[in-house]
Amino acid sequence: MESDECVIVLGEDVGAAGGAFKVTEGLQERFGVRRVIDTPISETAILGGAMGAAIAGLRPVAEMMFVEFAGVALDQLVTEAATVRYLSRGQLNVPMVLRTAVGGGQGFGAQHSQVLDHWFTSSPGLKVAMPADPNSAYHITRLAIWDDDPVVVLEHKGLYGDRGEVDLEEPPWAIGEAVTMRVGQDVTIVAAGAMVSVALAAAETNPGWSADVIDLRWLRPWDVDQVLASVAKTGVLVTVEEAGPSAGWGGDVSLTVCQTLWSRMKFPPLRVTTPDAPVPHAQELERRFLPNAEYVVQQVSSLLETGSVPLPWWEYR
Amino acid sequence: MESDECVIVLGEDVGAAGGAFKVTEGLQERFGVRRVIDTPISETAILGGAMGAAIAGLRPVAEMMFVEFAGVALDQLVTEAATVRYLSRGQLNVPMVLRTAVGGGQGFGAQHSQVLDHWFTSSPGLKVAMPADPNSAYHITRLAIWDDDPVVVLEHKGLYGDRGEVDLEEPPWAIGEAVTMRVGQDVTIVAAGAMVSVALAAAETNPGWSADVIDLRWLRPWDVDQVLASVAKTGVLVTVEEAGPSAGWGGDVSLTVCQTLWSRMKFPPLRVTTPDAPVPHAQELERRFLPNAEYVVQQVSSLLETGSVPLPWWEYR
Amino acid sequence: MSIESPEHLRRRGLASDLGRLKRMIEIREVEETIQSLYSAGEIRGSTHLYSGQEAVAVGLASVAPLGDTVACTYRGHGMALALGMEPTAVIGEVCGRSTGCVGGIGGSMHLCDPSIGLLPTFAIVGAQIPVAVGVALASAYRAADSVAWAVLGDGATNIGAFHESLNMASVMGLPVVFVIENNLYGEYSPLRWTTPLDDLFRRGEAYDMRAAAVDGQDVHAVAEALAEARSHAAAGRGPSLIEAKTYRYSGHSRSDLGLYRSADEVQTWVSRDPIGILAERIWPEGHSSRLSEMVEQVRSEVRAATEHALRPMPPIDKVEMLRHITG
Amino acid sequence: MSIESPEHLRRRGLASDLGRLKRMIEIREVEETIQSLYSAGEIRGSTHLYSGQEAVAVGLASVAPLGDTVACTYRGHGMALALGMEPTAVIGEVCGRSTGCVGGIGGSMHLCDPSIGLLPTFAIVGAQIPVAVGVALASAYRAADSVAWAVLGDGATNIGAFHESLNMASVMGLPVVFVIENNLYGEYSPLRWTTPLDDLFRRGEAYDMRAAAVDGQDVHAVAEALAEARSHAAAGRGPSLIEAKTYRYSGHSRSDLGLYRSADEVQTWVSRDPIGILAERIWPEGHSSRLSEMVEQVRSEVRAATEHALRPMPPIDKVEMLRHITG
Ligand SMILES: Cc1ncc(C[n+]2csc(CCOP(=O)(O)OP(=O)(O)O)c2C)c(N)n1
Ligand SMILES: Cc1ncc(C[n+]2csc(CCOP(=O)(O)OP(=O)(O)O)c2C)c(N)n1
Ligand SMILES: [Mg+2]
Ligand SMILES: [Mg+2]
Repeated sequence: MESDECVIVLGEDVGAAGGAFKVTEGLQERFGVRRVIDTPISETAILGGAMGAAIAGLRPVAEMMFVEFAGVALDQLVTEAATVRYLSRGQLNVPMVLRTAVGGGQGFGAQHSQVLDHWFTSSPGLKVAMPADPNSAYHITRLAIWDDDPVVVLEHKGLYGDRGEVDLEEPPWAIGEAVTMRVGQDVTIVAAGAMVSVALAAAETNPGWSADVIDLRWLRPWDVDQVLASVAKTGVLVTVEEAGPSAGWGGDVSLTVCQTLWSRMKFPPLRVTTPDAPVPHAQELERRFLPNAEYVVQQVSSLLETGSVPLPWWEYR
Repeated sequence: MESDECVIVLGEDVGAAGGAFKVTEGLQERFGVRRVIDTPISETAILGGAMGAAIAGLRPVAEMMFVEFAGVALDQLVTEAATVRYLSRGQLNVPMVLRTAVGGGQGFGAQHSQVLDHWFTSSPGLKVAMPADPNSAYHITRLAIWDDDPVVVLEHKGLYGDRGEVDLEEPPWAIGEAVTMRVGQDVTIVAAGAMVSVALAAAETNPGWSADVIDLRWLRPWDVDQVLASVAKTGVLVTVEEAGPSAGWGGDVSLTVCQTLWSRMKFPPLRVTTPDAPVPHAQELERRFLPNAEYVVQQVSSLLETGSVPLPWWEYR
Repeated sequence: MSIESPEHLRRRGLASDLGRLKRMIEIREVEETIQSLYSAGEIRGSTHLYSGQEAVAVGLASVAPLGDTVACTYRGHGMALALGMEPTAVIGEVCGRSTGCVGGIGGSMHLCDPSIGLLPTFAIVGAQIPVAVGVALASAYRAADSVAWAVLGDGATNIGAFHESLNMASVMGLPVVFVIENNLYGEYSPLRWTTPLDDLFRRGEAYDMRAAAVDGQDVHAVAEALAEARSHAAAGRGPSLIEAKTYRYSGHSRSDLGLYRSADEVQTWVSRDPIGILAERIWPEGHSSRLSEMVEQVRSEVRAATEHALRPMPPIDKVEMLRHITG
Repeated sequence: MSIESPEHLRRRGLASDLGRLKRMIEIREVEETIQSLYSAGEIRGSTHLYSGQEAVAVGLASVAPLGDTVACTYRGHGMALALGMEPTAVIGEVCGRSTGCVGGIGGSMHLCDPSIGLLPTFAIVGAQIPVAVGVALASAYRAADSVAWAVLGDGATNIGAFHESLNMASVMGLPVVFVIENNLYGEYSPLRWTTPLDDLFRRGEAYDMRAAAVDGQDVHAVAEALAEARSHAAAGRGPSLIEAKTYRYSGHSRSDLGLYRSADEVQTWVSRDPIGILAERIWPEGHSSRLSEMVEQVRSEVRAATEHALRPMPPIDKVEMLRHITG
């Protein structure tokens, strides 16, 4: 924001209060109420407003406290903002960002705990990222702000508590670029957001197999080459997602890999997901609902041992 | 409607005008303004209203002229209506129907030509159907109305012009049941909505292979058993969808089949889709954008000949 | 003679002023309990407390007969208790226990009991409003005399669902009452920052709708205004928009201490406490000692309810999370 | 001296009454041409004609300087022509030809030309309204004196986006003018069925917004009201809501013949034709022959433009449908 006057921030309680999760804390004091704008509870006007301001040359960063709230205003992003470049034949573009909190694990219940990446990843015209740690959040958000298209950044609530080093000196990352967090031989595990640390933890338990763990970072566009290269080596693909089985980026990734590396794959692709159910509130249930390192180990081990996709853990009694 | 006073119809211009596509023509004359209700242009109030009326025991059939309009009100369906049964522990349920027109081919342009089935199929709590002909539309709509959960019926605009026999005497169909339209040996082609006739036409061109053509009818829940049985026989799966590659039911179906029948599949699953782009208006472009029989033949033949997934037609110059 | 459920009996208990006073105290005590349970780490997710606004829920529940339906927000503990839900069921749910009204599956934002007319409370701002309109549509369709209630905050008057719902209810003349709990803040934002009007009931004009404001700290005033609105609706004369001017004592949710509000402002409102106002009316003299007595009694009841809610229970069956998704 | 584009010259042509009259006739002629092309099977998808409403677009375009932005609906042919788009570009686009303003990719509902301030027109009712608010936000942020215009129909005043946008624009004091083209129908539904008010400008009160109605058939009245609203906005005094009372001569779209309207109603409006009203004002005497002359002239221009738009062209490059998705 310092380097460009065009960047503004808007959303409910982003200003004086610093955001529901305190992500924008201190920004209004520093940049003033002109640039850090508290809005009414009007998601359609926030997204549409950000879109209009972006067309007019600003770089608005809109916040939606929980991704579910986009459900009252999805039109503005996926039907309007995403099509402006196309419908103007490239004469107009929409350099806006939507930052929003996603995911479960804290007992926010059925209407405040989903990821819903498929609401956005399915739209040509949008870009979608999902940082896995503070350093990622910093670099991805920068990329998102400077990009000339609408970008959605899905920030996992579970990571807001994380404290980590942010490397300000790193050369800029590239949009759509994944990173391999750990190198192994037997299986490729692809994850994003909070599931990256789950996948890493699983890989580090000495499970009897070793894994490439890839942090996808971007869900649209996603890093086909890096994933393919890894699976070409290991012959086995596992995706770990916080989403039900009939949605989520894991399906796209799995199918693309299948289609491209068919004859080199040893086993069917395994998707580790949540159950096809709303997110329950009670801790003992939500714990069982979400993938964790133990479940991932169990699922991957079973795949590698039997050569076929195991029942998910919630199906065992 | 005759058999149960609880069934009401509501939406924009469904009454006096008989609906933008004349689907509800004559209903208001027959059943009166109390049961066939013209609403303001207020999609949130229409869906929320239908939901409330359904909780209170009616069986409302809401209409949205084009599926894109649900983008201004998706919350009411996927976050509210879909979770009522869960959040009331089965004490309440929402027997509502959303009928909406989907699909391209008539030059309605980027914001009136999509299918967007993934907006609905990803929600636990909803059921989603996509009829392929008038008889299907009749039987599926009946099932939808008598079902005790929220059901979305995606009606392809291209089929409104179709005239076909409706068999009123058939025993009731089952929710989630697909139908095999044509029996073959070499490949299983699964399609839904307008793509069923495209798939059938492709299979009937004497292409040098013979296909099981399955009309999926229901996208959630979908008929896993029937599809698996067919692929177990043919060893080859092709889905034909009117949706981009990073959305749509084809991914789910393909991956489930892969995971279950891995060792019996001869080739990787092929998804015939539209390009990952907004729908263009101009006829010469829209024709190339949508799957047709010729493209399907070319794609399937290429898969069967080479054993690998071909480039889509739009990538050839 | 049919035997009434405890919840139904509790609803009827609001017929008397003493019953109303006791219920308001109960709400306050439950909310304070929840606040301390939250601090003790017993509660996950959000909680949105109702302290300060008790007269609105109790006023509404005392004029809404069984058979009416209430579509309410995440700030719903007070409404649930007022309508008749037992403290155990509220506290259990907020703590994610199987003793909760929906077995812990919902949590603080999703209380529900159809037997007292409470739909699962809505966690998306404004989402409940069109649903109440739909319930009213069904009621009008059947010429029933039940009425639907949409309860919403001041901040919710800026969301599209509010507008669409009021317009549709008005043009269709439906038996629904829209109750704005204007507590002057939407989360951390004072109304003035987000809304160009102080008197939100004036928005009724845009829908040619009967509208009024009422002192939300005075349970009698609330009950009277809502009873009138209800009769109007039940008589087929259409919806009303009633703005109850009120105040929440605590912050918006969880750990918010509400420090963005001046001590003066808080003090002014606390001096018009709805419990105090009714107690003075009931006991023109010596109300404070009698009030303390009642508070003591309720407190020990709530303490017992809390213990009951948190009593050791067998673990929730894991299958619960996969049930009741579709029929 | 910079050379102006034809579109910019056309915009400036609206400075005179003769220029405005000619443009209104052009709009009418283009719409009639489109209607016959539709009947001849040359047009796919929807068309929403503007005949009868010409004074609104021309009034707006004659007071909106280059630099202003207009967010308009699918019923946008008239606005595009008024702002300066060439008839060839409109007709070509509606017919899905490469001669269209965006090469046929958009169609009737998606006309666009940023050089004259026209955003791609919006096919979702109300979606353009918050976008105009955002453009105004950028304008205020930069202290520019450009103004944003949101053009919407009467039916669109019932959608949530309308409400949220007016509230936000008002509370932020943004330079945007909301123009309701109240043509009395939303598709086939008369306003009365869907809206409990006849005077939609009254909805401005709910946002404490400057609001007025104007005779939408009188281009002078429209221009005056909008010029005032524009000055108000540009001076930093906030948004306005202006309701232009007008009428569409044709049905809602495509093949709709508008039979749900009485012959009387149509006749009353046709007798107040915006072209006739202005012609009488320009030529207090003998206006009908001069008007016929002008119509003849415009008609032959539009005929030429149509031929130009439909002239044989090489097929559209298939790659066009895969371009300009992201940068
Ligand atoms: C659509 C939507 N946007 C934002 C939120 C986050 N949110 C929860 S409560 C709240 C404030 C609501 O204020 P108000 O309507 O005044 O009700 P109160 O909490 O004061 O009772 C907000 C913004 C939400 N739940 N849903
Ligand atoms: C959100 C949404 N709902 C419904 C429609 C279908 N639709 C297109 S135009 C129209 C009528 C709009 O009426 P009005 O706002 O009065 O504008 P007019 O067409 O009369 O200019 C409707 C219902 C739509 N495009 N978008
Ligand atoms: Mg409030
Ligand atoms: Mg209209």
